[in-house]
Amino acid sequence: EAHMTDTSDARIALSNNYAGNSWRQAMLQSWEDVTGPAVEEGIVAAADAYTTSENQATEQAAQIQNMILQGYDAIVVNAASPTALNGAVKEACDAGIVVVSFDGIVTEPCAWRIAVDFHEMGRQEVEYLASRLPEGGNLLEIRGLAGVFVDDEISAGIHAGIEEFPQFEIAGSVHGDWAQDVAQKAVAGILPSLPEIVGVVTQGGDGYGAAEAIRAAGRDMPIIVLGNRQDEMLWWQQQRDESGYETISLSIAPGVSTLAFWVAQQILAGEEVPKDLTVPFLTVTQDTLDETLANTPEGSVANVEYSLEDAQAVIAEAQGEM
Amino acid sequence: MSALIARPWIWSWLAAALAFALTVSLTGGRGAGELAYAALSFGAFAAIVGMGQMLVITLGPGNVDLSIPATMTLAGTLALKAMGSDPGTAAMGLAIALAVGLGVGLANFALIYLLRLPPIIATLAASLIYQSLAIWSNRGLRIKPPEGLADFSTGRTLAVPNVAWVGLAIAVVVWVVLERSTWGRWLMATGQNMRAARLAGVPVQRVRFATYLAVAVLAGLTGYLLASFSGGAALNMGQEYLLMSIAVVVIGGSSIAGGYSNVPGVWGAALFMFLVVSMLNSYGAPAGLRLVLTGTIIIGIVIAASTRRVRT
Amino acid sequence: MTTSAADKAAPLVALTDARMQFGAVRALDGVSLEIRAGECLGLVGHNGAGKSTLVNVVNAGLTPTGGSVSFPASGAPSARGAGVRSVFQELSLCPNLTVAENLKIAHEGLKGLRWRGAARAEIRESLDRVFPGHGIDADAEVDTLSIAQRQMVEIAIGFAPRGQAAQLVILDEPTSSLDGGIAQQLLTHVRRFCEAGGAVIFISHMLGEIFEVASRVIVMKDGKVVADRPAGEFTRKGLVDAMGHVAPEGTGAAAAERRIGVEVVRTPEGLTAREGEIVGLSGLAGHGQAEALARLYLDTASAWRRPGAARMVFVAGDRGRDGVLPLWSILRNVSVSILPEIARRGLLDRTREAAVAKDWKRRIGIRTDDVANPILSLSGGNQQKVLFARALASAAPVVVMDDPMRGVDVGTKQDVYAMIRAEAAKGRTFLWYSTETEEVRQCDRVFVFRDGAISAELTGADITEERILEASFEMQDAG
Amino acid sequence: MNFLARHRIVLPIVSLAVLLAATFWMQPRAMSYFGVNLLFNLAVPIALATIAQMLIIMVNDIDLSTGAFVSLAACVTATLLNDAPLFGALVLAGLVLAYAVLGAVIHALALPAIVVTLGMSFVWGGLALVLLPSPGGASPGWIRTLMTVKPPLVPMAVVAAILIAAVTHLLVIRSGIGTMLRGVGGNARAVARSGGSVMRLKALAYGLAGLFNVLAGMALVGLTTSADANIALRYTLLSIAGVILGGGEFTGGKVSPTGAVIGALTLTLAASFLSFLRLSPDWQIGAQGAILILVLTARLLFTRRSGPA
Ligand SMILES: Nc1ncnc2c1ncn2[C@@H]1O[C@H](COP(=O)(O)OP(=O)(O)OP(=O)(O)O)[C@@H](O)[C@H]1O
Ligand SMILES: Nc1ncnc2c1ncn2[C@@H]1O[C@H](COP(=O)(O)OP(=O)(O)OP(=O)(O)O)[C@@H](O)[C@H]1O
Ligand SMILES: [Mg+2]
Ligand SMILES: [Mg+2]
Repeated sequence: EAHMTDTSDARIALSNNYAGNSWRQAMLQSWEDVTGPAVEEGIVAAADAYTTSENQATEQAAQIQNMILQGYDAIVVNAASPTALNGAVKEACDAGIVVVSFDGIVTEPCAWRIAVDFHEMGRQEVEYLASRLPEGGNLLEIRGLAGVFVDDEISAGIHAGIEEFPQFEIAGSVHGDWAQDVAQKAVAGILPSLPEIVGVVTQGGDGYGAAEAIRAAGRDMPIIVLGNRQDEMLWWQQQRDESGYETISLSIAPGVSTLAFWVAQQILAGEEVPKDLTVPFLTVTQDTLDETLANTPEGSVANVEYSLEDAQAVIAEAQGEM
Repeated sequence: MSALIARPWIWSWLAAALAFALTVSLTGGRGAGELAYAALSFGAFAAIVGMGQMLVITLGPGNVDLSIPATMTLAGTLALKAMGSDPGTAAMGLAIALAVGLGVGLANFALIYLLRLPPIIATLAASLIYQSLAIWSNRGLRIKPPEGLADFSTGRTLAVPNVAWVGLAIAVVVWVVLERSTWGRWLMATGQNMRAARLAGVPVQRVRFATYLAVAVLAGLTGYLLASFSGGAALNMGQEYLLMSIAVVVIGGSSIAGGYSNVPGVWGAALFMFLVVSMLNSYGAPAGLRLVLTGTIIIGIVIAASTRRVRT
Repeated sequence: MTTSAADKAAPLVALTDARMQFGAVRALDGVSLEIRAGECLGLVGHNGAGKSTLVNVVNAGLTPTGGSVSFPASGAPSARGAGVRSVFQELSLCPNLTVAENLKIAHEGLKGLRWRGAARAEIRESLDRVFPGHGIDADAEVDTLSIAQRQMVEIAIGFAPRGQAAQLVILDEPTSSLDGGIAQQLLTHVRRFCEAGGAVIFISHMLGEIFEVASRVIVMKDGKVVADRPAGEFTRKGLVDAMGHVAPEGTGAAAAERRIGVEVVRTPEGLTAREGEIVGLSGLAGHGQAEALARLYLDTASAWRRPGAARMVFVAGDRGRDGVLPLWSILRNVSVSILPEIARRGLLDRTREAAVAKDWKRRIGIRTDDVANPILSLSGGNQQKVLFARALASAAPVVVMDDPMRGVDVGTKQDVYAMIRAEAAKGRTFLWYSTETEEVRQCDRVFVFRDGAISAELTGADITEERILEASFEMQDAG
Repeated sequence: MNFLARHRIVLPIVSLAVLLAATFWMQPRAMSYFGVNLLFNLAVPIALATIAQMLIIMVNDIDLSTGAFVSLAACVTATLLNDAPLFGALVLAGLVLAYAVLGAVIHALALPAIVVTLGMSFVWGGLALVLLPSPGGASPGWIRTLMTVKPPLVPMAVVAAILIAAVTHLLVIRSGIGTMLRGVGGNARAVARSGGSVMRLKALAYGLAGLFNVLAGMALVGLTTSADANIALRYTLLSIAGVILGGGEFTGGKVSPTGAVIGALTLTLAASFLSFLRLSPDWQIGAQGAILILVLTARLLFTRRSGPA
């Protein structure tokens, strides 16, 4: 590693557009847990997190422009929009700043992207249901926030899954805005007009709300694909213990922010990093439920934090593919 | 009948009934009970915060509370954190939620009265601080409500959801206060012309103070109930009640210019706001179309209600 | 109708059998009327007689429900085209604009880049002509002006050329907020204007003014014209009789002997009042009388404390700004100050409330068929009576009145004077700001204000127009 | 009348200057052509939207659909205007017209503007979603060029702000028609009585507001290079806050275009100032509220002392 540049003077900023749910809080927590020691050990000089007050691309663009002025060497960004920050990101690149986007990635070519295959995530939900319910049936789809990239991607994946497994049909679709109470309300509203539902495909953060609504309506509990929230998994565990309920839970781990941190550090250190990296999403199965639940703080989200070595492994793998 | 049509609140109820009928007709009548039950449950939350917002809007132009969502979140978060799912702590949680409401109301009014900030800006700015407080206090962790409380908030009595009973009781109280009490008259007088009201002997600042306290306490209560109802507080749980609380007031037929409010209309509008989304979801309308139709229907109701009022 | 041989020219405005119906109320009940160049028509009648409605029908603010309005002299289809101008009973200026900008609102012809200068010059000239020495800045925003100054601006805009000289100017109670001197300037101007061939409709409850300017007088009663004769043929008494004032019941035996008790009011500026006393505040308009009263009232009645039994009540003169609660019925407007008194444990006794309102409707003669009607359906003077009723209905020992007789008709005024005397005899104290000498004469003691301070205190026989004027102007003489 | 009451614009200017000085002190790098542009370029669309809001507040109404409408305008700009300029321009013109019609309808039927615009915010938002279900589109080249142009000496953001303030000042304060419009806010009845058509004036005010909102959407796309249906939702509250910060009042037609532009700049700068403070993430959101309160308090303390005459 002789060619590596010293990054102990480098300052890295996290640009975050939203802090209003448990996933984002876990993400910020992971960032603090991982970057704190890194700064103490002198690996980097600073790793500051910034959150905008409203979940809006324009505000985040301004935030990134401020980071340029503050003279950060790298900006790690979870973007409100894949395209609307491109102007600001380009300005950062032009100022010689390394920009690494993750989770909510940006399309500006000068930035790095740590992407989750949301499309595949949606498809796998249907695939799992097909394995459980070969004869198929009616599904209820709970979408996220309309007009947001991730919502569109997962939904597209789910619909691709339905094409692959035509025994399923989407009987109803509601927007739950990735919030339990909104999802609960939307599901409660559409349920009365729906035929029997065998499965619920979700985007994470809304499974528990769906379960509550279905329970309140006195219907049989379908297979609800969950999204790694602790309360969902706890509910799953209880259901399993009571009636042998089986399902699957998948979502992106909030700790991916720490991966992005290390990637940014590696780029600053002079490592050749491909522009596109992929992280797997985190899947919890019947077998891993108890273990995952035990490791997840009450009210939080199942998480994985990345170390420098993990990051190097991810980079190496991507380099291999080049 | 014509006297009934002249009442501005009738339109929100008619619209709600129509949305209900259209949804149920999709399944040939099956699920009507379920839908009504759901509408009452979810309508209750909108109705309770809506009634608070109505009181504030009645205070006259420029009066509105934009901190309702943040207050709900803060009250829900702190109450559930304090209860920590322990049985027998429901009353303490309620007390905490109400205390949060009181504190928020005090703070809001202090900004409005002492610093002379326009309420719209004062409550908006303060709500950001409340949100920070909620984040800081438990970082958005979802803690389950105690079992008894969860059962109460999701349960029913005489086939009507318990939260709807709470909402109805509050509606009755608010109606009596507005229509039959000195305090209600004072509120409406203040809303029409604060200066004239003051000169007529109305203690206008006391009225304004009490109103801003009332809206915050109702928001706190709603936060507590909603968090218990949906299995825990979330940082974004109040978000949709910002526009919702204003929408139910104006669809319900209260005068947005102040001085005239309408309690039954708030409930009608709360039911309508739930049912219209359910209806459009049931018909499979995509998000864009759903929004366009919701907006069009809202404007339609307002036009219907106001042209009738002009004619009579 | 009354076409004397002198009227050769075609009338500027001709009303034939004009009718205006508001629900059950016939505000105009078949009015026919012509007015010619050079005439100054005095229009009188009790509150709610239909005077303002007549004005609004002439200037097309209201479309009559029957009959017609035409402008034969000019042949124009509309009042605007015929050069008809109106100065309304309620102020109609935009308070956020400057004086000159308000002229622009009324004068479409002001266009181009230099309109501002032209507007300034035109309004200045008009103000100078009507109110010499007015001291109003054409660039002042209207809401920084006193109510009298606003009224002056509005009148000046009415007489301004605005591209086409005014033919007929309708003045609806123009002097109600002006003090004597300024009102005199207006009367002088009106006479000059008519001599120069203009026409004026002059509405006032001040009969003296009517006799001073009018060449012809029309008396209205309940929507009808009951008399229409040259001014010279009327005597003051004849005019009052023609208006046919019916005294409300139960105010006759008011001339009781009064006893003045202990001092109950004392303010930092030296204003004092004793129990059972009627204290007047006088002087030129806008010299701090209204402010002194407002301060006194606002300091006594807290915006925070629950008023158990109010110590003081306020009768507003500027109805729109300080008095009327516009969304409410007459009933609720009357009862708003006595709510704590008619409530039990915070809940209102609505039977009692209705009884109080009905009683006061009768006692003060509010012209309406039902106290549940909206307050805005009342004529200006009747709205003012509601404000009186609001104050007198309460048991407060001190009544503060800020020029409360604006727009109240002659007959009612006499009744209210009697009522005030009767209440004072029961031990109530009145503080009464007025711009009318006649009203000031009703007082036991008068404080004359000048530049925000008391310049004289007059009692009994000293309360005369001369003494008041003397005290009002001392400063100017010295300076 | 004292100085501050007469010159309401002084306080907004002073608060902006103080905030700017503090920002430069914290972050000297910002004190450059490049820095000032970065600080203020995103304020340009906000300033345009604030002017639009001010035009509505000027006629005693309030517009709760600003954010949704600017988002829609941005979506149209990034899609239709980019792909088929003529058609796109027609659609944008149609949106302006729709605003004018809205103003006329609100007046003719005596509807509360706050409700109608609340309803319209759903409609605009829905249309934006139909147009762009997922973020995307691209800025027409000329808009991008315009928004990133580098004039000599003074950065684009400052030039644009001065231009917007100057044009709207002439339009609203100096011109005859602007006076009529403010008159509608001050006393619509007086305007109607002197023969003005309040309906036409309201339609004009709304139409102009629509125009400025469309300009805001276009400017925004020029800066961000693409659009989404939620891109400008926060503009509703920002624009209201901007008008008030700039010395405008909710009723009575008392507004100041220069103040509104300064208000928009102040709000943008306040957020940057907080970034530079590097607060703990928990408190970053709350601090934005605190600074809003602070800036307004300064203003109101002064006006209170000077008070109305
Ligand atoms: N001089 C006045 N004349 C008439 N009305 C007034 C006057 N001053 C205030 N008011 C009206 O009464 C309302 C309340 O006035 P008040 O002075 O009690 O308010 P405040 O100053 O906030 O109260 P406090 O005296 O407790 O500080 C004002 O908002 C205004 O509409
Ligand atoms: N908009 C309205 N709706 C209902 N009734 C009205 C309306 N305007 C006027 N009236 C009624 O018409 C009648 C005449 O009113 P008008 O204002 O013409 O009286 P006025 O002679 O000007 O009285 P004042 O001397 O008090 O100003 C009154 O009985 C009044 O109550
Ligand atoms: Mg009149
Ligand atoms: Mg007078």
